[in-house]
Amino acid sequence: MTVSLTLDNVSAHYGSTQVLKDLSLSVKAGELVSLLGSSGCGKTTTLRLVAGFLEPSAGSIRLGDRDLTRLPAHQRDIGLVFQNYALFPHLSVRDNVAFGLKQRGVGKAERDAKANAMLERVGLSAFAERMPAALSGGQKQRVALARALVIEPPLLMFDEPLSNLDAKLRVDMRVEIRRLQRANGTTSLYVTHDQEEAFSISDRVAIMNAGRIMQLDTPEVLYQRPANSFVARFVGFENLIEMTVTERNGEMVTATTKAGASLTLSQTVYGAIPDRFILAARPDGLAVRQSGEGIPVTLGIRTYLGRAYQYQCTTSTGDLTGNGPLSELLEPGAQAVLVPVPEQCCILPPEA
Amino acid sequence: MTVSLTLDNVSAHYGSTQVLKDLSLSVKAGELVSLLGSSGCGKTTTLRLVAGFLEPSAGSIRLGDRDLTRLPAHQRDIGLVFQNYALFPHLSVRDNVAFGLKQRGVGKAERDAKANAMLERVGLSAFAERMPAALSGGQKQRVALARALVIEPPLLMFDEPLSNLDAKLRVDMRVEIRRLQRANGTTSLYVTHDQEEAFSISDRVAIMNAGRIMQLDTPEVLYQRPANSFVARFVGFENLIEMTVTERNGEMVTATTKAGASLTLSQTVYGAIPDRFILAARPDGLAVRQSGEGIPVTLGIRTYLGRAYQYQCTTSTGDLTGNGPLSELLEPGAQAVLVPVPEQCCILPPEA
Amino acid sequence: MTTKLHPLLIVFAAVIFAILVAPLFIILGAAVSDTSFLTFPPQGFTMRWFTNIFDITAFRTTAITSLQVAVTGTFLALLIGIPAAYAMNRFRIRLPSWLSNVFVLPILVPEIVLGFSLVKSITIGLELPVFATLLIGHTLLVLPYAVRVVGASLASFDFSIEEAAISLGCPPLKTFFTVVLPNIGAGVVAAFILAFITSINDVSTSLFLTGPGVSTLPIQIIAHMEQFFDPTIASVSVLLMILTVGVMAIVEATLGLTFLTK
Amino acid sequence: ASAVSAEAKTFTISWWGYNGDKLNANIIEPFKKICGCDIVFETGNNADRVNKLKLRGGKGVDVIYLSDSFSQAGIADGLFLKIDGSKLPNLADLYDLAKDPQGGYGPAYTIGRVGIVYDAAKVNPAITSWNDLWRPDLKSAVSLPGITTTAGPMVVMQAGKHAGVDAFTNADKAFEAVTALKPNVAKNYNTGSELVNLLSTGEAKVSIAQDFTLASMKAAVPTMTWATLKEGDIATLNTVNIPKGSENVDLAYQFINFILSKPVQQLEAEQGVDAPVSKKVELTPEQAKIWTYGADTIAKLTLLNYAKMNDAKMDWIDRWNEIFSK
Amino acid sequence: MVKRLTPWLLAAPATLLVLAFLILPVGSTLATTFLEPKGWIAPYVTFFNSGVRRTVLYRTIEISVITTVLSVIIGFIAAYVVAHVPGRLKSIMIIAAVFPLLTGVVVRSFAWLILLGKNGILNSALLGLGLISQPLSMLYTEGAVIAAMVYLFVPLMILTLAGVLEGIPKDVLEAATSLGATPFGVFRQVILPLAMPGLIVGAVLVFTGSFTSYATPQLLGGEKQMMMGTLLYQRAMVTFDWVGASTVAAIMVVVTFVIVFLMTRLARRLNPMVA
Ligand SMILES: Nc1ncnc2c1ncn2[C@@H]1O[C@H](COP(=O)(O)OP(=O)(O)OP(=O)(O)O)[C@@H](O)[C@H]1O
Ligand SMILES: Nc1ncnc2c1ncn2[C@@H]1O[C@H](COP(=O)(O)OP(=O)(O)OP(=O)(O)O)[C@@H](O)[C@H]1O
Ligand SMILES: [Mg+2]
Ligand SMILES: [Mg+2]
Repeated sequence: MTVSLTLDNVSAHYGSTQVLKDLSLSVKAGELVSLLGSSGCGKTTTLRLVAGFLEPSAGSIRLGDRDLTRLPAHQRDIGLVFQNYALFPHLSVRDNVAFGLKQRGVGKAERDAKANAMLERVGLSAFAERMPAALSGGQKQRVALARALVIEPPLLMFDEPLSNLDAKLRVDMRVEIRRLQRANGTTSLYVTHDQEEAFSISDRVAIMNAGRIMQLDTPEVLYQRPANSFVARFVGFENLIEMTVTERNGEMVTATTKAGASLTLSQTVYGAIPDRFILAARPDGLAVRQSGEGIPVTLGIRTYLGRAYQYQCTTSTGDLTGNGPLSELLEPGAQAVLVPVPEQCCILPPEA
Repeated sequence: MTVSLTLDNVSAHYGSTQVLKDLSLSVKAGELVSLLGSSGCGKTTTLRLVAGFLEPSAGSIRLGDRDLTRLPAHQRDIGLVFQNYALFPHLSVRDNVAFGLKQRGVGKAERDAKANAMLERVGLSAFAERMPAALSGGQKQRVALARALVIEPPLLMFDEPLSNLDAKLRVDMRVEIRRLQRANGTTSLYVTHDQEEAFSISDRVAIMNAGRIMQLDTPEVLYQRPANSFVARFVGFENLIEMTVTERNGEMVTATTKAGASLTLSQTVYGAIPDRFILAARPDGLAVRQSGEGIPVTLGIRTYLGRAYQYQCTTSTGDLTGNGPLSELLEPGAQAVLVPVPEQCCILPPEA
Repeated sequence: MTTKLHPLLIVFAAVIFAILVAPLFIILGAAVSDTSFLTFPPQGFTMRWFTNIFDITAFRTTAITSLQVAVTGTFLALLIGIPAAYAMNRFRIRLPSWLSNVFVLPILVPEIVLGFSLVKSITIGLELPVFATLLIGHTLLVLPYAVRVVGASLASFDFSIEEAAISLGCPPLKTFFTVVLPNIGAGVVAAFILAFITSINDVSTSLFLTGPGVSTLPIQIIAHMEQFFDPTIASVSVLLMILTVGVMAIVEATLGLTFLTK
Repeated sequence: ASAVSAEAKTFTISWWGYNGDKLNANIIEPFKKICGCDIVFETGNNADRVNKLKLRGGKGVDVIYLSDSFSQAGIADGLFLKIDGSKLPNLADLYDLAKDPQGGYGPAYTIGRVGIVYDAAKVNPAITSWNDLWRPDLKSAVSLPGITTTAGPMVVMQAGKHAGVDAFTNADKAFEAVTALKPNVAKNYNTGSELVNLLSTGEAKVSIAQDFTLASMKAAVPTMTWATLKEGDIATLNTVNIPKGSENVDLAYQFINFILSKPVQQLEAEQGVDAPVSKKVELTPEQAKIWTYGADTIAKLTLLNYAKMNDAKMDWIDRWNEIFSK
Repeated sequence: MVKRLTPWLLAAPATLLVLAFLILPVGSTLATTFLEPKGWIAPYVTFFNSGVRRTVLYRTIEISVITTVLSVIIGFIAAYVVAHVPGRLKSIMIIAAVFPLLTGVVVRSFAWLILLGKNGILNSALLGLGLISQPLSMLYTEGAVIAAMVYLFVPLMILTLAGVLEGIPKDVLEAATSLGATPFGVFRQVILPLAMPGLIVGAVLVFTGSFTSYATPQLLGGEKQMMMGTLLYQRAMVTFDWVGASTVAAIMVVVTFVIVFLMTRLARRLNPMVA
């Protein structure tokens, strides 16, 4: 049974402080949507609202054709992986995982079997008899994950479920989550602070800011065509350069920065360019060159990234960050230019 | 006062299970060393040992010229950021941060000023009066961080201190940590599950496995020249291909995989190549091409990564993962070849 | 478990427990002394003060009443007290903080006055039967333990695991029993013990609340002591202790006493 | 009153609750046969039963056993019916002292006395007068009954006599004498068992006590002796009354008459339950030893005016507290 | 709406019980003290005019406060050990703590008589060792009353505190230690505040218990150490002066309430989570 989740103009308060502001969000049946947003922006609050631990002060929440807004939490049939795990301290790892099945009247033998199978999947078979207190952080987190997954509810919510796992396990787990989610057609809401994770696991990603959703789109669209400078910054367009068009020459446009550096941009590559715009680029999107057409900068701190060197650059109107190839080591203090790499840059409306 | 930390053949047990096995580790004065390792490998245990919450069953721990092995925990003067925060629930955010200063006899006015300044740095000035229970996960984590940083001890230890922060804050915080650590010359031990973080923040990184340290080296060395296949796998060399040399032609070597695919490798690029070796490559290091010299594969699931497409590939002797450019979209099921990208690959001794 | 205790602490605790237990040997000695008055060291040995308890009809009947009242009263107090304690900790902001002091009133008002006022208002005013009055009185008397002692355990309870259970489909009431209760077991058991003992030992309130046909063991003991000064009272104490050890042993064997402490 | 009409009745007796099994055999079972009624008890000490009766406005019990100072308090509060002596034929057999001790209310069914006990092995010379309590050689050796106990006010009475005044009219002088006695006091007691403990552990050697405690004291300290006082001992009476809310007044008369009957009095005395007030009861010297028994003994007793004493009590308690509790 | 009422609904039965069967009845009893013909505070004036009654009030406060402080300290240490010993020993210790509560006050005071009396075990031992030449008067002193009450209330503290102490998360203690808190500092700044919910409950129970106690002070203190309970008893049960008794009771209720309130305030300063 695959259902959709809709939050309609939802507001939420803790005491007198408003945390969510007219938030609307819809997750299609069987879809996995991630919530990405800075610390304290209201991601956990959104999940708690859907789970029923917090009552919205306005707005409504629907799951399929059921109105959840006033439904008691335990009747919502929603799996939730808690950010702080919230394991039952008095139950063994296996019993923690089997808990939800027990509530659904699954017999002892069957639920133990299912719990064991799920523990196997999260790599904790050997720990089934342990008490949660004797687990490492990452192990606890996987128990929390297994506990929510095993009940196979129509809606699953994950609150930073992999934050304490190492890179490899993280990928394994996320593949596993995705596999199960797809297999069961589970509608899912996934909170993570890891963009790569969000982008790789999600059908669509919602970027949140201060209790509002700024953009909800597929990873590709978000990553390549952020709708506003907030989202752009968020998806790593560290460099936001205000520009003004000085000359239009067919598809070619010449624009200058405030500091007077001028760039020639092709509308075939960037799409239509308005008279005032922001050129957004990731460090990868500003190639550090010793010379050539580009924005002149003075190089600052250099960081080794593995696949490239990153340079903090200063210009008269602000700092920019660009990447240079491993093959060409430039020293701090040197003069250089930043050349936009068209596929990695985008054009945004100016900020209000 | 800058001091070095040395763990010498340390073993640790929880009850009867041995968690650390003859672990030796030395952090030079003022150096920041990261511990990277899979979930449950003993990272937290190592920190607890150094902090004095756990007694080693063998071995010794030294900080500068002090033997810590039997020193009571509160006399060690070590700052520790706990994986699960461990905030004082009965103290406000500010008092949490000021706690360590209070123990050091710092006067009320001064410690509040210092706490406020540190809260400013972690972006929580507005939350100074709050109780920890009313904070989001990431906010709690930053309080834990501020609390340890503010006391400026000679040794700081961080247990996944940024795991619950969003990407941007994470980078800001890690820059902040690094800045303070450098400014004070604080010797530091840093646990993270995030390789990029480890590599960007550390002077050296220790790769741990099952209670042992597998390699301790600078990020560059680890990243480019892992010493063994465990570390290689760990730093993202997902593809480990066993090969046997069939022909040597000056600096050029021809080797074949078990399945018979043959590659020509240059010893100028890879260094000396033994007769039996493992070719290790990240997905980035195996370029997916429609044809050419390489390992023939059948393409499987495709994932969008932002900067490239990643393909799960199958061969008769196992699965491999390679990346293809965004400009060339290949469909699952198609035949292709994986071409090693020399700078991104390395040669390892065969597994024992 | 792994927390190491300072040797001085252990010595101190040993002394405290020695002092707590020491007088009990005197009482045990007095209870078997073959004399018609309390004495220590015991002179001779007899079990007749124990058999005396069973021989005297009034001891038997009042003991039954006392047990009924103590068990029912404690149970009722926990039944209504635990929800109150829960509400005050779970919904801290929504209930006024003075409410917790209301639940101390029953032990804060001198027992005689409580008994007197209760008789006036309910036995006379509402014309409730004696047993009902006695039960209400005892429930009231032990309510502070149920609310406050359990409340102390709930103060440090992490309610997010309750949410976890609910999200897994466990109804709130069941969640309380399967998740909350096991984690505040120490508090509930402590509350039970204190409430039960308070009820079974109570004299002053019961003085008033007993009536025609209904009396409690402590009152019977006091009546007995008006006339007889023999060691029967010591043997009653000893019997109570043996009973307690017995009950604890059964609990230990069946449930394991770990629930005592979580 | 016919037995038939009482068939379904429940007869309620308020008493202390000790000696229940003997009383049951000697009184209740036989009386049940006579009246054909059910019998229910209210048990408890004097004070709380009077309190409860007062709260209930005299209702709830049909007959109430009390010691004399408490029955006097009940009388003062108008809780009891006046007794019609003609309905109690057995009254004629009682000592005069017991027939009507409180002016028209219930008779006494048993008698006791208050005097001085001392450890003959340790107190030398023997005690022969109430005034001996003030002897300097008894420093910290005396245990007085607390002012709230039955015998408590008697200490004040005797202190008055020691000072040569009537304590009711000159309380100041009487309490001066109590103050003078204070150095001799080790600790005052409130219950008989407490007194026995004090004597058996040697905390006290001399005390003012009720006679029924003597046997236990002797068991604990064989040399405990009942002093022969030249001024004589003081009588204490336990009375039975019919509360004014009684619903079975006839049965109550029947019951009181029954417990005053010779066979019952005889049985009770022989079994060590209560001292007899019926002149017809005859005891062997061995049986009589523990009781205040015989016309001669009874004639020598002083009787307190409880009405006056109850009026003075509040003031006395305050004065007593001033001396002993400051 | 129902949700909003939940806390009240849960607290309602207990609250109503207290309201209906305590606040109203006792309130009306205490109200009688204000209906005296001699003026509405006349009984209180009478009370405070009496030197001995004032003395008794001060003594009661003093004894109760000392008893509470000692019980809290001793009980805390014992409970701390109970909370940290292995399972079986823990059960034995808890049973041992419960025992003293099962003995009636009369036998208990007999036991104290045997231990502390002039001819008691302790005096005999001290005399035998030649440490003293005269038996010490340990009974019937304020010390004896306090000792007996502490004996009685320490188990109560142990029971209320053991669970609470055990529930304190270990990592928070470790955090304090790593920040340089000495063991005493950890105790003062972390354990104590976090134990406060249990501590305050125990302290309130002990204080009210000792403030209203009657039999123990009477048996172990005698009249010399008379406390408010006895004063109340004398009025209520000997002279049947319920107005006087209610006056005493009202004073007791007010004094305890004020002290309980102050204790709670203090506890909240140490830990704002105290309910
Ligand atoms: N109290 C304990 N009792 C028994 N075993 C324990 C206890 N705490 C941890 N362990 C075990 O010791 C091993 C190492 O734990 P540790 O917490 O050091 O792992 P870690 O490297 O920090 O892992 P993670 O990244 O998941 O936090 C784990 O397998 C864990 O299950
Ligand atoms: N119980 C509470 N009382 C008051 N404010 C709260 C409470 N819980 C959270 N907040 C505040 O509400 C805001 C949103 O919190 P929420 O937990 O939803 O953040 P989040 O997006 O999950 O952040 P993180 O990524 O740090 O976990 C935060 O600013 C937080 O301080
Ligand atoms: Mg969150
Ligand atoms: Mg860890």
